[in-house]
Order: sequence, then structure tokens, then C-alpha cells
Amino acid sequence: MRVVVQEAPFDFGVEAAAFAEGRAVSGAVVTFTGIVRDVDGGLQAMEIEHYPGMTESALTDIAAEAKTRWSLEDALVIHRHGRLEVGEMIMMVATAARHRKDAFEAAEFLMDYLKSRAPFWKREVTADGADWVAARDEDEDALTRW
Amino acid sequence: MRVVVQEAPFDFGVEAAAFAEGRAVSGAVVTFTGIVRDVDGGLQAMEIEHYPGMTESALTDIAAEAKTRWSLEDALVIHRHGRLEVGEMIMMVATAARHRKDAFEAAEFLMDYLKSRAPFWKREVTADGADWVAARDEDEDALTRW
Amino acid sequence: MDVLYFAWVRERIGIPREAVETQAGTVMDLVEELRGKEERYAAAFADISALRVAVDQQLTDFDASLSGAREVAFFPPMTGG
Amino acid sequence: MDVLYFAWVRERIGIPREAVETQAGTVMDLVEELRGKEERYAAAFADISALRVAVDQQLTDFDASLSGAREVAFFPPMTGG
Repeated sequence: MRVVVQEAPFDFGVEAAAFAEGRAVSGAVVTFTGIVRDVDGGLQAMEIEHYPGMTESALTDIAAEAKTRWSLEDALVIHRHGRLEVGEMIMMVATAARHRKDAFEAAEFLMDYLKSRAPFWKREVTADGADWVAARDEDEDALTRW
Repeated sequence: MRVVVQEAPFDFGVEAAAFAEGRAVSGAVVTFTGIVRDVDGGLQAMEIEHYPGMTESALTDIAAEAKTRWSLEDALVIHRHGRLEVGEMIMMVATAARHRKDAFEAAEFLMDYLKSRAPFWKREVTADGADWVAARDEDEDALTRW
Repeated sequence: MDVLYFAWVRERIGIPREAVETQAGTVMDLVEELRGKEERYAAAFADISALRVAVDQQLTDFDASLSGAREVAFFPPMTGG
Repeated sequence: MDVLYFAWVRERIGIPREAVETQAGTVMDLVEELRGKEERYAAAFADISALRVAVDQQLTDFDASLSGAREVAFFPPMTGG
């Protein structure tokens, strides 16, 4: 289980391949990648603030919780902070399990918790200025599934 | 949308990175990778037979169906046939969407349909001989979700 | 009409494909004809609930029409992924 | 006790962190003290339903005890992922 919080870009292909490589026990690997998306054509950048120290421990707790709930062989979380341009990768999670259902559900669980329980705050920078992204009710509601 | 059926190995890291690269519209990319798993410690290889021609059209139909059901920007399916060793990657799917829910659900849908509706047959080779893998009721049942 | 066999159906019948002269109206009619050919066919088609069929590379049912069909394939439930 | 502010809470109060001398028994008691300091604090803490709190880097509630706490952080709902 690995949790990484960093400002620098990460190499999704290299991370995904290394995670999936040579797993003779796990038959299923799921990855999720979040990318800075230009919602209305006016986004210049995304700025991500975080809470150093708490971020790492919150992500570690979330990954550990996933391992208690599903039969997971391994999990990986990488999340960036700082300024990101449109098209850049914000974060990724990866899960490895014997069965695809565990790998899928654990990855969705990690995403749902990470959205609303890890101390990151996004700010969208447009030509009109910069605005904090509001938490969406549906992200909070997503937690009730688990 | 891309569907590939091949005997040769594919490079999961390269494929995953190319699929996710520079998506300014899609915020969410999900991948699933299936790996030859040594279930009971005695597996020597997995042999995968397929139905050339029908395989490609069945996978294309399944991917097209996913695009009608979810708001997908793109989808990728790669599936190998022939002889694979333990730890080798059998197949992968990837989905790109604006929202993570669409990307996750479409990837699970692709996997569920591909398991039971694409003309592949697996045979496990062990020290005791070779046996066709029986279809699992739960794989057929998984289709009722959609 | 080309008739194709895959996986253990192919192994049981002993060939991957053959050309069959038939006037069968439905898949089930064709199955009955094949059953009558030889014991290995009768064995392969003993329990059709264990089989799947595709006509011209489209999955279908055993009561499907063979009108205009060029290729029929028999195989066990698929195990991809 | 170190008190930290993130995102728009940080912007509204104008500083990312400060050392606070307090005998507050609970997070809510601390909020009341801060509200009384200056208008910018009153504004930031006007609606605590829009805020989240962590004590010693663990998410908690506004009625949580501050006994033994070294670090309290206030911030809006998180938007990671």
C-alpha cells in the first residue's frame, strides 16, 4: 500500500504499469485517474491547496479502511497539489484484487472518500479571477453507499 | 473508440497513458486489467481460444452499447488470445468520461459483458492436464445489473 | 453452410469447422441433423443448455431461423475477460 | 495551541496559522472566542455549517473536546480527487 502527495507531476503510465506488473495472485487491477477538465472553456488552471501532514494520514487511513472492507492485495493513491494546467493529471488510485468486483468497488470507495474526506481544496482560475470549487452534495451523498 | 484483439502482449502502461493523455474534456479515466492468476499454485499457463471476426464485432458492439448508455468520451478494449503465462495481462478496458460515475460504471459494464458475451474460451493448463474454465453463474448474473 | 465449433465442442466433435449441406429451417433443426450424423455429434449436442450458438457471428437462440445464414457456430458459454 | 486555516477560511481571516492562548474546552468554545476577536473572524465563522474542523489532524465535530489538543484546523468542505 502506497500513498504519495506531491506537487510534481507523476507518470500515470509508469505508475499504472509498475502497479499491475507481475501480479500472480491478483487477477484484477483497476485504476482511476482524475484530469483537470476545462468545464466551460474558460479554465486557465486549477490550484490545489492541501493540509500537509493530515493529507498523508487521511489518505493512508482511507486506503487502510478499503483493505479492511474488500479483499485487496494492494492499493496506491497519488495526489498532487499546487498549480495544474488543463489536461494535467490531478491524482490516481489503483487497486489490485483477486476478483474484479473487489477491485472496482474498492477503487470507487477510495475515490468517494478521497473527494470528501481528504484535506484538499480546489480553486479554479479563469479570466474572471479565481474561485474555490464548492463541495457537491452528490459527493457527500456518495459516501452513504459504503 | 478502439477495439484490439491480438495474440501478442500489449504494453499496459503505454496504452493507459496514451488513452488518458491530454484529455481536456474528460475529467475521469478508469482502466481495468485482467491478469493470469495462479489460483491454486499449480497453473502453468492459460490458453485462450476465440472466434476470429465475431470477437472484434462483439467487442465493438459492447463498446458502442456502453457509449449509448453512459456519457462516455472514449473507450478502449484490448483482449489477447493464445497461450499466456501466469502474471501476463490478458486484457484491458479503459473509459473516459466527464464524471467518475460514468467512467466507473461503463468500465464495469464492459467487463461484465465481455466476460459472458464476447467469444473467448479459457483453458487452464496444469501439471495434471488442461481444463476448460467453466462459466460462472455469478458472471451471467452480473449482466442483470445493467 | 459453414458450421464452426469452439472450445470443448470443437474437441468433442474433432474438427473446428465443416461445410454442411442442409435445409434446416432453424438452429434446432440443424442440431437434430447433426445429432443424427455420428455418436461424437450426439455427445457434443446432448445437452444444449450447456451450449451457445451464433448465426453469422451474432449470438442468438436455438429457435432462430437459418434463412439466408452462411455461418453457424456452436460453443460453450463464453469465459472472456 | 496552533490554529490553522485553509482555503477561503484562510483568505477571509488573512493568515494561514496562528498560536492561540485559550482555555476553550471544546471546538465550539474556541470558535466563540475567535468570533469575538475581530470582524474578519466573525465573518469567517458566521456559518459553521459551511465549515469543517480537524483536531490534531483528525476530522471531528464542533462539539469535540480540546483537552490535550495541540493543533486545530478550520476549513471548508473538502474537494479532492
